[in-house]
Amino acid sequence: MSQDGMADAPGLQPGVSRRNFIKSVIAAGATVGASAYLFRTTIMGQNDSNLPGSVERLITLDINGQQRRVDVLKNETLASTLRYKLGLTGTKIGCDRAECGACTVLVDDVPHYSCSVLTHTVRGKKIVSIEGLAKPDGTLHPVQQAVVAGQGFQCAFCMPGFVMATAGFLKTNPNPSREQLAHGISGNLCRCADYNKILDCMMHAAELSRGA
Amino acid sequence: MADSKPPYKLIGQNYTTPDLVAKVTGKARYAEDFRADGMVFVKLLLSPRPHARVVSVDASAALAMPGVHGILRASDFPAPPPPPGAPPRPAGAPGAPAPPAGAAPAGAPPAGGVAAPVAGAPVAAQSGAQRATPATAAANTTAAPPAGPPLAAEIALTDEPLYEGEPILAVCADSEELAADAIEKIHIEFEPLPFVIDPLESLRPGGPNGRTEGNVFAAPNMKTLKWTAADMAMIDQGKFPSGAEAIDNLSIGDIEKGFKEADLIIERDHQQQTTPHMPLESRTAMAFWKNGKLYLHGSTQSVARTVAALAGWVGIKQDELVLISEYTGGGFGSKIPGAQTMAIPALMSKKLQGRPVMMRISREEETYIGRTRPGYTGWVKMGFKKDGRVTAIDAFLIEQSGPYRRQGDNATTANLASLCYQVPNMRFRGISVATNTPPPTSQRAPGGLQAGVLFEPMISEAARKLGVDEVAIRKLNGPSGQAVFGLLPPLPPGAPVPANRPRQKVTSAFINEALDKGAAMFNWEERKKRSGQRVGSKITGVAVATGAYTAGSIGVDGLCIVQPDGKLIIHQGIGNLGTHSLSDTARVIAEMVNMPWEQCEVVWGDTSKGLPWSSIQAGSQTTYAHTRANYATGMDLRKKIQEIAAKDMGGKPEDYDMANAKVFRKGAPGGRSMTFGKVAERAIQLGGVYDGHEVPKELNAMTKGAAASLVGMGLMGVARDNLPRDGQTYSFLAAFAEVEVDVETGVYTIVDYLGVADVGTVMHPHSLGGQIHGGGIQGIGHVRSQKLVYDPHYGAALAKRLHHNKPPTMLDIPLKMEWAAVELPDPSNPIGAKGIGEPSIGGGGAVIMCALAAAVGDGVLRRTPVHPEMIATALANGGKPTYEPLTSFI
Amino acid sequence: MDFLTWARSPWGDTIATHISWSLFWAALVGGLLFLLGHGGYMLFSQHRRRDPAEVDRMEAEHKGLPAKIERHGIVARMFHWIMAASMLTLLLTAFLPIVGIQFAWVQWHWIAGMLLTVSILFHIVHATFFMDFWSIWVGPKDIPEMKIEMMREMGREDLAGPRPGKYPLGNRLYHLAVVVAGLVVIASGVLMMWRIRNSITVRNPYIMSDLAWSFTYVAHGLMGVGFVGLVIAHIYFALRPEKLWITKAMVFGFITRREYLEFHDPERWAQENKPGPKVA
Amino acid sequence: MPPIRDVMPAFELFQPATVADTLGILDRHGADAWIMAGGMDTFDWLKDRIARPKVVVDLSAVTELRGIKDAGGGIEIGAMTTLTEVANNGLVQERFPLLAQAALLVASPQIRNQGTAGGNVSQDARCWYYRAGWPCYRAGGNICYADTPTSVNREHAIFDADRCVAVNPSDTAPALIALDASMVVKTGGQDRVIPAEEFFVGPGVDITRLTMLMPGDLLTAIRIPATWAGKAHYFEKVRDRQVWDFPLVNIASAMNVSGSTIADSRMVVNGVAARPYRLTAVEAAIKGKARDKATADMAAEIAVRGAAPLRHNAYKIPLVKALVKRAIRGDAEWTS
Repeated sequence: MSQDGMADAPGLQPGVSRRNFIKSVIAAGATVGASAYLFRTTIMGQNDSNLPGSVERLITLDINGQQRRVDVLKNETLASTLRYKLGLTGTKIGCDRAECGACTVLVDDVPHYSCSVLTHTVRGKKIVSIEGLAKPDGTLHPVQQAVVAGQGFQCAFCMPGFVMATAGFLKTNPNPSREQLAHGISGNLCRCADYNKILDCMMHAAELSRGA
Repeated sequence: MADSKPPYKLIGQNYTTPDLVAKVTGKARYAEDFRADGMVFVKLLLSPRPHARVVSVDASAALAMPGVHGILRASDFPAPPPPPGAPPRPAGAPGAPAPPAGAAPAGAPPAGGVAAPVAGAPVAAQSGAQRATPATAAANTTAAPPAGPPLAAEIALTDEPLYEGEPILAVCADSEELAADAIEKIHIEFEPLPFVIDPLESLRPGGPNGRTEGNVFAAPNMKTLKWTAADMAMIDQGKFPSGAEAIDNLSIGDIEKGFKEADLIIERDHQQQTTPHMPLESRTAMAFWKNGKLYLHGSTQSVARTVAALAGWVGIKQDELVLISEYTGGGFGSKIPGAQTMAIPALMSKKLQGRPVMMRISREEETYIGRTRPGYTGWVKMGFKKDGRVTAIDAFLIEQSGPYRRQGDNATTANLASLCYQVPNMRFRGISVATNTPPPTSQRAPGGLQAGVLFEPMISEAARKLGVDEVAIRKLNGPSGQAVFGLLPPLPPGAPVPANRPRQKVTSAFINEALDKGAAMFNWEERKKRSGQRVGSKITGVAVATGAYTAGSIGVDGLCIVQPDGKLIIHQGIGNLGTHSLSDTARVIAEMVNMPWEQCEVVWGDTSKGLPWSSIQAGSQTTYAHTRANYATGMDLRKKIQEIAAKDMGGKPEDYDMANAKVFRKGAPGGRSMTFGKVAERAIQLGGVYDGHEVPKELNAMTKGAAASLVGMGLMGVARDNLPRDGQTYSFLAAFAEVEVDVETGVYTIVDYLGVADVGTVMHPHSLGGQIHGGGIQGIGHVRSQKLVYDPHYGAALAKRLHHNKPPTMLDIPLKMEWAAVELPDPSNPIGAKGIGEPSIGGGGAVIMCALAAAVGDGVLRRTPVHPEMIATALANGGKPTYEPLTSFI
Repeated sequence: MDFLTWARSPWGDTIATHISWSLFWAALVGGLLFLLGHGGYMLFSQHRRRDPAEVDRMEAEHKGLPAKIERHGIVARMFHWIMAASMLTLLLTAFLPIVGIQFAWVQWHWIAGMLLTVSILFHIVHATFFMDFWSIWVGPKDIPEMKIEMMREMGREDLAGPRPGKYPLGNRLYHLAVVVAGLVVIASGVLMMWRIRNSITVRNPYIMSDLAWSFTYVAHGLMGVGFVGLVIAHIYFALRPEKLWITKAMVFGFITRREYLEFHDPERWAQENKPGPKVA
Repeated sequence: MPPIRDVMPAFELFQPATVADTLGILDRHGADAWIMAGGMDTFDWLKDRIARPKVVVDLSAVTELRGIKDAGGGIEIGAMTTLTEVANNGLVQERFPLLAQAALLVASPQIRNQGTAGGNVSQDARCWYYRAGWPCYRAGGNICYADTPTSVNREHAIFDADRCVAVNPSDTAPALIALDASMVVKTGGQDRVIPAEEFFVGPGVDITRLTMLMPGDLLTAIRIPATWAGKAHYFEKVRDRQVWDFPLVNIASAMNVSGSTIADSRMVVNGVAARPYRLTAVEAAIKGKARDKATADMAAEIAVRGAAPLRHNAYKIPLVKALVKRAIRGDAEWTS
């Protein structure tokens, strides 16, 4: 990943042609006047940290209980940060379009598609990925235990997402019916279609969670 | 060979597969999870046109960007491999003897839906045309004489894109962002060429041809076939012209006689959609070169059987390749020997002096290049006696064959009908039309899923019309024992008709037992009474259906080592695509030497670790093939342990038994014994056959190489599957389902599903259940929602997103599904096991079609996917189908 | 600044979709500037007219002239006003949404366009067969007149030379511009009927290639914007005091004998000794 | 320019903490600014590289835009309130169950955990030609690729199409119109409260947007009056998959039933036109009528007057009819 895709071309980002750039400047000049035009040139650069809402690239993230300092691009998704900046490749990217659920992680205990979360929006929030589910001593989380016990999943590319979605759902409903659980984790696709066994495992996981 | 239920310790038990904890903790590394220092990225430039010639490429602006390292084009690939059609066909052609040892181990089963990579023809290996169905082979031998040069094989990049989204070039840069920006700076000029989306448009007089060489695949390449104006007039009225000209012709018996004997004839036009394989992990690959060797992290179904294909695509020798693929995120036929696109990072890395190159394939790219199951447009006529016996089938199936090769699913579909209904008189006619849509390849039960969806509703309809029970009619027609099946090519004109033209037979068929067991479990007699009953706005439909598919090949190798530390290391060339056959079949060796599973390790997924020659992980072959190979290997290991024990402790080898990693005199486990660790040490001292210095000549070269790399590590068990087999191995599934159809909206719910499998001995119940249900749900997905859609004017894909091509979700299937197995061993397998991956899918798709028909009426639903509006509008319209009956890709 | 808006066709080709709407502003501003410029010039420049004495003399000469001379027959006037109404509707429906007044304009636009098309077709037939077809056209023979008119505009009222026939040169040049723009705009507009749903065509945007459509839309846009200028100029001149007699003629159909003599060359538009009003 | 997707172009990011700061940023950047609420629509535009905003204004830190509060028997929903919160909120469930249900049927759990009330009503059309980045009317071009003799337009409009045949895909939008909600829109220092029905615009009026929101506008809240609280509510969504699918057609209806008579009603279907399609003729026709099968049958016929189906979507006509009947029927026994 380029660390400096933005810094290379302030204002003239890759893909923004010079023609369009000039056009936009003219349009801006025409609509908001010269002072705004001058203002604009500064905010399109990097030198804008004093404006309200502006974003620093170097941020600290709370991931799996650790504080991790990361240089994050403005357009970087949480899945990218986890996988490519922090080496947490357990989080899978199946579609990158918030459709398959393979990238599901917990943000403040709530399941999110990390492919469709800007990393900058989770500053100060507690992120848990599949790597952070087991206890430090290696004891598996009840959901993981249930998967192992029931030999859940086949190719397992969807598994980390399913496990995180279940872990998140069980926090809101620790004693679900099979139907409630199915609805709760329905935002994850399994192309091997091992849904029935996954549900068996996750019902068992609910039991284990309650027992634990 | 095997008794009805031998007392196995491991086989048939649930256990935790050795990869599971890594998967559930996120430690399992798939191709995209690898990173290397200095790694750069490629992005693909995809064709915006469905068919065109690249006239010029101006990449100067892109290449001038700092951080852009280069581009790769079709011309950078090694010389085109041998054309498809040329290489020898493996086993299964009518009358062909068993394949010669060592040549091309029966990789492709007769009606099997899989490519069989054959050394020497690596690229063609992925080709569906390679699939040697008897029908394919036969049809090709009788088609028009060769005309024109052979068709160029598909390679990963092209200068004549044949479908929208086909990769034209790859750009390598420091980051994907940069590569993407660079691609936008490339200027390409195209010369547009005619294209075909709907096959029928191509058969229209004056209609377009999908390729410059023709519009239909006819061995050995292509020809142009146009139907008559009268045929097209029928199509314009929504009726399939069943008398039109075909390319492929196969038959058995006399269909005219068969229809004359029939008391009931049912005739149906039919449309099935093309669907993408869509594994959740795309065909991402990462490559680098070190010390003259290519290291490739890829996503492949098979490992051992990917090496030759990949080496061929890259243009290197097999021993110059290290393939690492320990985890594969699904394939369903689309990654049998990996994917051709894996060569892109490999060749790009070579250009960059070995620098690691990562090629991530996006979901959209996967939708384009990730392969498809071909849809059909067709027509079927079936004749039945009063008692339900099928007297004749006449089927005409046009296959949406994509641009590169004859896929041949349609012939497999016909072949399976001849097996499942034991039809005395049958004719199949087919055309594989070149369409400028993503290329098909085998998709889980290629032709098998389509067969169930096509024929089974007609069987149910006949049962209803004849007043015969739907289970009974299937038992009446179904195969049993070593049932004979298969269609034959027409004889040359004037040739004498031989008395007994050879057909095929199965090694076992227990579908009737599966139907009985299922009927009892499902409470069929009671539940079928509910079928067709309406409560409120909902009608219930209850149905049964059967499915069948190939379930095993023969002739592969096994390899294992007992180490001095007492561990049994089982080497598997099998890919880990999630079916668990990787470890399920490894357990056979442990079972043979009575070794606790905890003391066994499985080595897989990295060709530098010494992997034996294996079957492809496709065609539901692996379980059957590798229980046999590992049985042979386990017997070899057992024999060697006994021999060493006899050498050290006296007596004859056969006096020795073994348990808990010890060998001892039979009946005296508490007496004098040797630990396996000790046996391993002795093996190393003894050398020769014991530690791998000498291995059987009949082994595949890959196994020999693996053995050589492991020489002296311990006691080696190694063997080739030379066990006999009489017939082809098929597994069967009886599926039962109940649906609830809301007649006002057409929305339907699948309330219940039961799959009962004839898969011989159960190896691993958890896994078997997963396969029965997983296949069933994929069949359900085919029937209820999955599709690919193209804009006919631009030939461009529309259904590019998952919410467009609609794989089933957790809420589109029954909340709780059931399964069972008849557990009658296959007599041709020493363990009695057969495959299950593919037999499970056809029944699943078929039973939903049958249940919907039971609810809403016969003949209403003649195309898939069955969207709610098809039901609602047909019902509102007095049961008449109102959709476009013959249009593809909508 | 781009004069056209560009897009990438489904096949990745660069195609033009419209003219840039900035051209509309340019036409509007240009039209208004011309108006200001011309108005200012007219304020400060000498009005060139025939000397009233000369007109008196001519009136005396041409005794045979009726008091009212028909300039535009009823049919021609109807055509003109229908065309004017449809043109104004077309311009308003086309450009009001661009200036930010949003409403469902398409139906009004195409109906007005169809009305315009029909009226123009009628006008072509009518002018060809029932009117003095060539009286409105401009040709090489008008060059002397043009020269002299220019000179007169510069204040050289003293110069002799041809006077206009029925239609003053400016009028005729304007007509020529309208003919070109009008034909292009209706031809492209009629094609565009296949791009929308209406009760006349069956929608099929694929009757032409993407590229051909590019030209069609650009041409329609350019001519449409051109009409903004043309219409501004037209209305302006129609309302100018020294031209009001023409405007009145377009309303009432006739001019007075004096106006006839004052503004025309009786040689080029003979009205004397005619049996009653000419068929318009 | 060759197509390339799934790599987001770079942009400047702002994460204001207050509405005032947000409006300042929007004012400063005008049409260059792209507002991101939950991002569930935004990411597609960015990842497809079709939208290339210079500035993305992420609202996730604007806490004042979150939450549901009582407002005199009605409620006010902050625009950044997630759909999960809307679906699970006690007040919503008690007073406006049809909205809770509509929110619950949106896409998937994770989408509802992140997607917002404001975003769901402001999302763009999902026409697959438009979303492919083709230069159609809605994209500022001059063609509708979805309405040609060969287009595949099963999911497109049957009502009020004007050149463009895309539909509004929202589930909550019809529910809000049925509940007579209004939208609070801020621009600069100015506040506007717009009836939900007027918030949405058709292609005739503005073919490039589905709502009246213009650059600089910020939807801050949705207000639902007490009028329809506790009345007879009905919501149903017909879709291909039971998760992550847009409606083929959905219906939202609120009826004030006294005895067996329909005193008053509001009924809206979506997925049939570019704006949620309010069935005002049906509302008028059933007013004062008995809530019975005859009324339902009559209403169904009235509902589809003026429908103009395309090649592949004629089924939406009987589907709208069926849903109108079901909305009137509610939980009653009789079937059509």
